[in-house]
Amino acid sequence: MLFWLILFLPLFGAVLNGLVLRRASKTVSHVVGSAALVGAFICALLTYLDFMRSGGHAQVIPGMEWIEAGSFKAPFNYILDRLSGMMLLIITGIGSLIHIYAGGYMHEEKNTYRFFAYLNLFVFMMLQLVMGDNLLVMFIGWEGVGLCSYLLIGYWYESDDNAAAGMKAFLVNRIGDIGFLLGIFLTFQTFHTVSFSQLKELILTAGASLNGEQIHAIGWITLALFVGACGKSAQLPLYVWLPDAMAGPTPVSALIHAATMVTAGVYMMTRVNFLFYLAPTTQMIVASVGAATALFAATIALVQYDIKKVLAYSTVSQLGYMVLGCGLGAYTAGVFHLFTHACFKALLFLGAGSVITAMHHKQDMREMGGLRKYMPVTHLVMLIGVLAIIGFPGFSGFFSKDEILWKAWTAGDRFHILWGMGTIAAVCTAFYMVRLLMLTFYGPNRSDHHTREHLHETSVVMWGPLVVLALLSFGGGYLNVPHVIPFPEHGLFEEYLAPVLAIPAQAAEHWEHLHAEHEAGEEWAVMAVSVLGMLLASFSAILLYGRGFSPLSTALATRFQGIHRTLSNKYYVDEFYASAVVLPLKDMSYFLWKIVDVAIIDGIVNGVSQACMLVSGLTSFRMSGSLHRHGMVMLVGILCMLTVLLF
Amino acid sequence: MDFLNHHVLSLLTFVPLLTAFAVLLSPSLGLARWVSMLGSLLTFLLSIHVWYYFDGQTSGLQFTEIHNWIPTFGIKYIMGVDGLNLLLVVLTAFLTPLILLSVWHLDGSKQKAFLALFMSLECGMLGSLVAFDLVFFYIFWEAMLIPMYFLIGIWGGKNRIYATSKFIIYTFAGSLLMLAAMIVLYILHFEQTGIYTTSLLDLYGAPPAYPTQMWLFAAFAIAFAIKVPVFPFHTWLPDAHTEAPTAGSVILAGVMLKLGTYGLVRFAIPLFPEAVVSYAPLIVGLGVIGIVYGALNAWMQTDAKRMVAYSSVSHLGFVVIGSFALIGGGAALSPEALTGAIYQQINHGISTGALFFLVGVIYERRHTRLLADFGGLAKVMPWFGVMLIVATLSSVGLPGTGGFVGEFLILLGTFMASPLAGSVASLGVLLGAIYMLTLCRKILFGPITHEENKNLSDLTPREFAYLTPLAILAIVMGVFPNLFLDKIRPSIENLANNYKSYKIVAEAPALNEAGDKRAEASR
Amino acid sequence: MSQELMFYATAFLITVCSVMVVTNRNPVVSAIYLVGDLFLLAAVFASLDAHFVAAIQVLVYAGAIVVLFMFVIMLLNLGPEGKAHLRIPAPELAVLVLTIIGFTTIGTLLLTGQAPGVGGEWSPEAIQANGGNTFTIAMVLFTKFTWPFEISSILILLAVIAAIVIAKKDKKQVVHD
Amino acid sequence: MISINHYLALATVMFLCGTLGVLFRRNLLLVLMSVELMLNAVNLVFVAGSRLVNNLDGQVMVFFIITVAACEAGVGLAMVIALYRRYGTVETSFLRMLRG
Repeated sequence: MLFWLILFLPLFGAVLNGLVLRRASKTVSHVVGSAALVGAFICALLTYLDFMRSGGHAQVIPGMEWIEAGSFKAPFNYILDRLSGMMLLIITGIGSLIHIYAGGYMHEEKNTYRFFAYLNLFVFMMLQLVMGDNLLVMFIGWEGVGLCSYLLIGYWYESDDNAAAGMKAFLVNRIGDIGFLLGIFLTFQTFHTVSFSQLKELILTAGASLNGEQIHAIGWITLALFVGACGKSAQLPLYVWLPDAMAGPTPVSALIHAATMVTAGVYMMTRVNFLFYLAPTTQMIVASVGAATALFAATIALVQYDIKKVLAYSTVSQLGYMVLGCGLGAYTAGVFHLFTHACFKALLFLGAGSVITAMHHKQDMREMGGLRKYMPVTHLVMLIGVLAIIGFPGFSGFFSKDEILWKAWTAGDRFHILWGMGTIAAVCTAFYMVRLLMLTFYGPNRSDHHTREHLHETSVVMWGPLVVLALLSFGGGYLNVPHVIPFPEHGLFEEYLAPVLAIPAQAAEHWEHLHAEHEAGEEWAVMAVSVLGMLLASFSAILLYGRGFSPLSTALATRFQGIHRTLSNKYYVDEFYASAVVLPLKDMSYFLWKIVDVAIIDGIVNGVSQACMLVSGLTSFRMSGSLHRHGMVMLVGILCMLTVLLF
Repeated sequence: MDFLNHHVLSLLTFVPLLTAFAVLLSPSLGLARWVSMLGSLLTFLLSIHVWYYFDGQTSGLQFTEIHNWIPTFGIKYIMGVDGLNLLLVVLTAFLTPLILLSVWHLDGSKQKAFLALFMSLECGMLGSLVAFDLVFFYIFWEAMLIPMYFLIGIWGGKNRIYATSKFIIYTFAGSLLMLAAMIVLYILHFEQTGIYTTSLLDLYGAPPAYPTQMWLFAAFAIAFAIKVPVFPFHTWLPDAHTEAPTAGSVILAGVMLKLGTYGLVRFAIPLFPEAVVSYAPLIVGLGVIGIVYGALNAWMQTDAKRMVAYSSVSHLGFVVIGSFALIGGGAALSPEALTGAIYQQINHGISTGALFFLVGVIYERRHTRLLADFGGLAKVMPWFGVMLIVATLSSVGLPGTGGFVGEFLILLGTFMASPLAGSVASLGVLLGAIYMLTLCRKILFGPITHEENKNLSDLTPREFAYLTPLAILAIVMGVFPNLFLDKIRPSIENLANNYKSYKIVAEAPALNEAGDKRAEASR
Repeated sequence: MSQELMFYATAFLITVCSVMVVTNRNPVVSAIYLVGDLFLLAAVFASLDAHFVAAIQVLVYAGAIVVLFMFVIMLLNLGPEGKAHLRIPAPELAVLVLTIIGFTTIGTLLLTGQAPGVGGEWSPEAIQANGGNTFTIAMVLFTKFTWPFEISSILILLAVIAAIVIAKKDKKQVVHD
Repeated sequence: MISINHYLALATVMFLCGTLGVLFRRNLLLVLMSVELMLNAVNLVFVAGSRLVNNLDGQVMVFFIITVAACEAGVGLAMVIALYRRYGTVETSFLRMLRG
């Protein structure tokens, strides 16, 4: 019962807000929206505790029948296991905080029923995604969150740019969705089921008897699913929608484009980890894409000025880490980073949102600076967030990110390059995050007079949730402390997630290194490299931006103008896509329409009719329209027929 | 009650025709409106009756009526419903009252004729759906064209004569091919068995010899392909849709196009099963091309109605490939794809019908359909925005709407039949989103650039009344597909698995048996 | 013998009248020849023992229809046509010749062919015994042909209405040339 | 007894006259009269046939034909009047709506 409440409270909130309370005041929509989420969180918490108390064994909660055709069956079944239970808490928990915060953020809007309706709907869809026991229910959520993302990015639809950004997000996601769909088809074709629990059982019990064809199919399935993950989790080459998605209100960026939706790809890969384990080639691709994304996005973030854009690229980069973790087979590390990232990135986005509110919706960091004085609480929590994301020892990011890097290091010699990319990305992360912190909160204030007058700390509705998130960002890391570090409990999270992960027997050999013993010194050394790099990058950022834009920073920008311009323009990827994909497609469509359709096909159709007209014109040139003539012709015809009949 | 069960299909078919006469005889337009509305509601109730008492456990033909019509030639009056046409019958009867509601406010000197033509059109469509005799079917099939010809030709846009002539001549050309094939089939069947018959019940399961089958199938397939329309026979559709009045577009997209796909499933496949195996790659290929081609064309359109029209080409491509997904080396049709194809027909009727209604709503307010003349309507017409978004989402096949269930099953089945076709067809999912979201964005979002758009009024209660059922149904069909699939499953499986030796048993009207079964089940 | 003589004379007159109907310049004269034609035909009918038909031939055709023609001719004040009324262009002449040849052939064939005679139930004697031609026709008409008879009455009604509607002066109509 | 062939030949002649009248006369009234001639030729065949086979159906048919002829004459003449009003003439050469 409680479980159904978790699912349907947000939906109920969405319907209430979206269809019934359209004339209600902002406060009402805020309260309804948040209450639905808080209620869902409480239910989720109770369900979760109950679940853990009973041993934390995966259970399938059967629901209504959904699609049944031929031999295909996809009921609304839900799965409650350690992975989805954790996601349940993250989504409803962080979701509640963000809902509460959003009331403050959106208070200048005329009405917000639409906003909260979409947000609640999003949570509902996200829950479908994580709770679904089969690929199809997951796909409802998968596309459903895409829809909500589309609606929320385009929330301020009066601006054409926002509408365009929403559309871009939806369409790029759809490219990934095609991959997901093909994955479903292949799965069904190979295994005649799309249910996770059945698949897992099938692979693990009858696993040894998998024939070559099936293994081959699994390779394609995982690849197709990974394409889906690339779309949703903003990996190369489909990441382009995420930076544009920042057009939406900031709480949306925090909830959807940082904490929950974008991690769906990682979640999905973890959910079917038993398949991925069987496809080492796919895993290799996944890891490479992840590492490349992490580095690629991190370099772009180095030179952005829009505070949200920095965070957006940072999100892409961090997602790259998670994907890298999955690709290495270290799903625990990936999911753990998902968890810590959800906390600190939500925190950073919400903090940025507070800054943006205080700055009257200006997002350019060149106009900020010195906000520490005006917004002490925000500054403090942002500081915690930054320390967490750059992996400062003791903060959550440190534990989760270093775990992934360590796994990359130990995965074998071939993977050292991935480790290198990850480490460089970590250095970049440290640089741009500290740069963001410096430009926003330190140095002189560069805003205009009018804005400065109104700078103030935000209301408790807004900073309250920030404090909670800050605590999580700091403490979350201690759930999974590496063994080398002296701490009372080690690897709690790894233990927690172990039942979810399952390496099929055939692939066990290939993944032996995951559990191999290593010398403590080696781990310390790897850790030291990243920490040193991080510290170095942080100091240089402080040096360059600690007092506003130092002359050195401008000089560097001019000295390396080429690189700087390429980075500011995001490697011209958008331009490349526009000219290499969108324009040719448009031209081709135009060609298809004007030439193929109108000129050729329709030309033939009309040509046939014109040919008929021509022939009839030729034969009817004597047709004066005179009744006599017609009658005579008829008569001659009758005579002819009579002649034939009579003789 | 007994009478009703024995004659419900005849009633269903001819009540609209009687209504048409009653409309013509009504002294005033006001009365004519009510008469037509009552007539269409009665038809709808009858269709619900059929729906309710339809036994979803059997693949047989139900509510069958068989009478000798022209015994000399073996032509019979046979009507019946099974899983393949049940949903379409209900859809037709469902859409008609909504359409009547949408033209409620129109009053021209010829409005009465409009209503009468519309009701006779409904008769033609229902008749061709339930007819189970070639000649009987053919009569309805052609009769249906006549009202449509006038609906477009009299109440259409400024290029209406061209459009309506193109529509009727094109369709007619195809139909003549079919007629010729029917006669050949009739004679061949006589030569084979010594019986003159045009009844499908007899013709099923006794296909003509192989080389002839190819020709006959081609003739039937072209006739239906023109109606669907399958690429490259589609060019009449954008013209007809653009010029037709809103009501005409809705019924054209909602039901008439489906008669083409229905015809393929009902006639072409089971009558000429061996030809199906040879032609399936070609037809699936054309379907896939149609999906991509229609979508890309739709993307380029500047006229909202034309865009929706091209989208129909794309969407019906799905239905076509779903109907011809052969699995097991041609041993059977994929039941998943076939289910999807049947389901997608209904869903397309709902979503595209709603889209045409919505375009009609703004056309009435602004007298333009060019996308460039709109923008930012979400602000002034929020409810219109909601409806448009729902229709769009259903059209692009977002999970949770009916479009997804249909498209997914079709793609799944097609993929299993031919991974290449399935993969390329999946592109339609993306391309569909491209043009539909472009449509949404250009109409709803962005700044309001035209002064006239600032004072547009939102949906009136009447407009709500005909849009809401469609919106709700679009979602219900996505969330509770079993509500519909449960009824049609046996018929589809029968055709899918036995299409090579298809037989359908005519069952007596079985209110009592069905009622008994229901009672037993509840016990 | 006298019967045959009668027939040939009547046939000759009918032919002459028919030709005159078609070729005469003046519609009034044509109409009069038509009346003659109809009367002569009535005589032929009578000679074939079809007394009832002969009677209505005179009554309806000669009495009503031709009078109607006359009315219209008077109403429209139609005079004789010009000399050109029978000028026939070359291609039409070909059709004319072809038609005449065709019909002559058919007529000749009919004269020489052998039509089978069948004994039906209503020989002249049987009719006589039944109460005469008119009575017997009435009997057949109101039993076997009741429905067509009723429908023909509707047809007449419709024709009357149609004639009135069509011939009614339309105020809005403009005269075109 | 005169053989049926003679009646048929006579009917053919009448029919020929009627046909030629319909085809070659330009006066609409004459065309209508010629049609009457053709109908009468057919009547003759019916009556002769009826006598030949001793069946009254042929005569009944003539009765119907006369009925229809009356209707046709009525409507046709009405149309002649309407046309005369519209075009001021009853010449058929003016009526060329069937132009291809």
